[in-house]
Amino acid sequence: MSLRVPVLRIGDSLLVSIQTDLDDGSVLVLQEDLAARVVEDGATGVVIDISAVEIVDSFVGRMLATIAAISRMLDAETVVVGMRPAVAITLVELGLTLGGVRTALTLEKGLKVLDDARDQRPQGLPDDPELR
Amino acid sequence: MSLRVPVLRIGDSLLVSIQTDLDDGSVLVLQEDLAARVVEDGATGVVIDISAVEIVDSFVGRMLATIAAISRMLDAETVVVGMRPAVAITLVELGLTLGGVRTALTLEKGLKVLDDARDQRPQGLPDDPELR
Amino acid sequence: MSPESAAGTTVTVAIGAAGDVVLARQSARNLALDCGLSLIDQTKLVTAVSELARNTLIHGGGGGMRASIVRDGVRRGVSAVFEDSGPGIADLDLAMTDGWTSGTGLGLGLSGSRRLVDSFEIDTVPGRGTSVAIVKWAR
Amino acid sequence: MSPESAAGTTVTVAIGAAGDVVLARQSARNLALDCGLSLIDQTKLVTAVSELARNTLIHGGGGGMRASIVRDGVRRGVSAVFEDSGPGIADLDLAMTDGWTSGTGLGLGLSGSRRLVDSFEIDTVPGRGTSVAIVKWAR
Ligand SMILES: Nc1ncnc2c1ncn2[C@@H]1O[C@H](COP(=O)(O)OP(=O)(O)O)[C@@H](O)[C@H]1O
Ligand SMILES: Nc1ncnc2c1ncn2[C@@H]1O[C@H](COP(=O)(O)OP(=O)(O)O)[C@@H](O)[C@H]1O
Repeated sequence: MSLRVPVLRIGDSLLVSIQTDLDDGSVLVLQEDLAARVVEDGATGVVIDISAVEIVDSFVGRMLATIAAISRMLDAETVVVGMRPAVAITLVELGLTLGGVRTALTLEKGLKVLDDARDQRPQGLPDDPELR
Repeated sequence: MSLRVPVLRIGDSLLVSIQTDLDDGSVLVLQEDLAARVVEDGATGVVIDISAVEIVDSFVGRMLATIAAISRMLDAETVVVGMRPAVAITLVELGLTLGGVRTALTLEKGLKVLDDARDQRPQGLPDDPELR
Repeated sequence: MSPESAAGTTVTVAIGAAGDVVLARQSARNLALDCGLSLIDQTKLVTAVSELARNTLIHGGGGGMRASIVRDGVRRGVSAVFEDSGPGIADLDLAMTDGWTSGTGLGLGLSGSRRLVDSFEIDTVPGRGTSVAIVKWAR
Repeated sequence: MSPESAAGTTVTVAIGAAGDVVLARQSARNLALDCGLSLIDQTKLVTAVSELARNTLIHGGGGGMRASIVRDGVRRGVSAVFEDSGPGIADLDLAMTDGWTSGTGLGLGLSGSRRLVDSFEIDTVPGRGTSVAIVKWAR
């Protein structure tokens, strides 16, 4: 019954756009697919577009934090783009602040964040990935 | 019964490739061997290739973080290369994010990271060795 | 707007698999739209429903949700009641603590969803089951 | 695939030295392969086994692991039970807390391995010993 979310490629980055209301199983599959693709494609960035996502509960919130942590261990940076204001407000009230997850307002800005991170790679990678 | 993992040299860096399932004693011996060799050889980089490693538990995870911290104090940079996606996913779920450990997908990329770091050496040394 | 979820009607969702949590979210969203909840209140309600439906499935071993539009004088709101015949909760104070989980979750479902709604009532009997009733009023 | 670890068979590993933790990992891995666990589930199971076998050795003063393929209707999975006659765990809630260790570990063995498997049961009597039973189901 689970839907598989397509993982696209833009330059050195992977792009995932969540367009449907995913069940928990599909969320876990996405997490695994992304980890596999970062390694296969040698991607240095992951963009997760949640502009079509109406709610982010603790399960999906954790998935975002987990993808960021996994990607970081595989030497890729993750940016979550397009979070709706109502989703951000609700997440904070729920108690999740997604501390370790980078965000950007739009896809363009997210790709820019990754480009900039790439330019600075040798100097030092961001660290201290906390799950919350 | 403990196996000794060979420490190779490539240019100014030391290379260790973990090919077998090591017991905890061998892991500690490797840690000590590497620290000694960094000083003896005046190495400026350490590459630990874990592409053949099927699981990283908290003991090995800590060893990686400890080697990175020790090397840093001895003025060498450590890069862990070849982590499998399943290992990255499992480590995050276990609760270890290896914040202070630099990673790269392949040996080539890892050596490149060290080269770039070497070019920038005069500016300042990386610090902030965190165990997790 | 779906006619099934008009005022006065009760929507029932059996919760026995991961897909039913998605259905519970969608039903709550339809009711929230019918009821005229603001976008932010819709989002809060549906998020709370998602957390509680997952608890019904994971911790309660399955059960169901009944949701409807309710009135209180001129106010309208969405009510949702989750019920299971699972193990119940032995220490409710602990379970309501931010970050406490008996399993592998983040432990924010109960405490967090209580913050997201206007009324939150929980009734649990160890060995018998758990019921959680929430209401979100339109402002 | 080793015939010893076919369905129905139980693999027993005595855990008395560091090398036995390696053996426990390898036995669990063989069972996971036989049982058809996905690569990720294999990795999670073997990692949990490694943590628990080390606990049996270090904290329990040695003991053993019994592992086998189990069924539940059509589902198949790998079960592993760790037993020791060590000091037991006085405060289990504390021991299950992320990062808490009475020794020099990272304190992630119990809490982390619980997250990695589908079922995790621990039974401990201070002064008598500890037993931890885990199951990972094939998806
Ligand atoms: N319907 C339920 N039946 C039994 N126990 C429950 C139920 N809902 C919640 N609990 C208990 O309360 C704990 C906290 O729940 P919650 O705050 O939603 O966090 P999480 O679901 O992430 O564990 C759960 O871990 C579980 O032990
Ligand atoms: N088999 C055991 N026997 C006695 N005590 C144990 C056992 N397993 C775990 N413990 C206790 O629980 C604590 C937490 O265990 P764990 O989470 O695995 O972390 P760590 O092994 O790194 O200390 C241990 O430090 C120890 O005090």
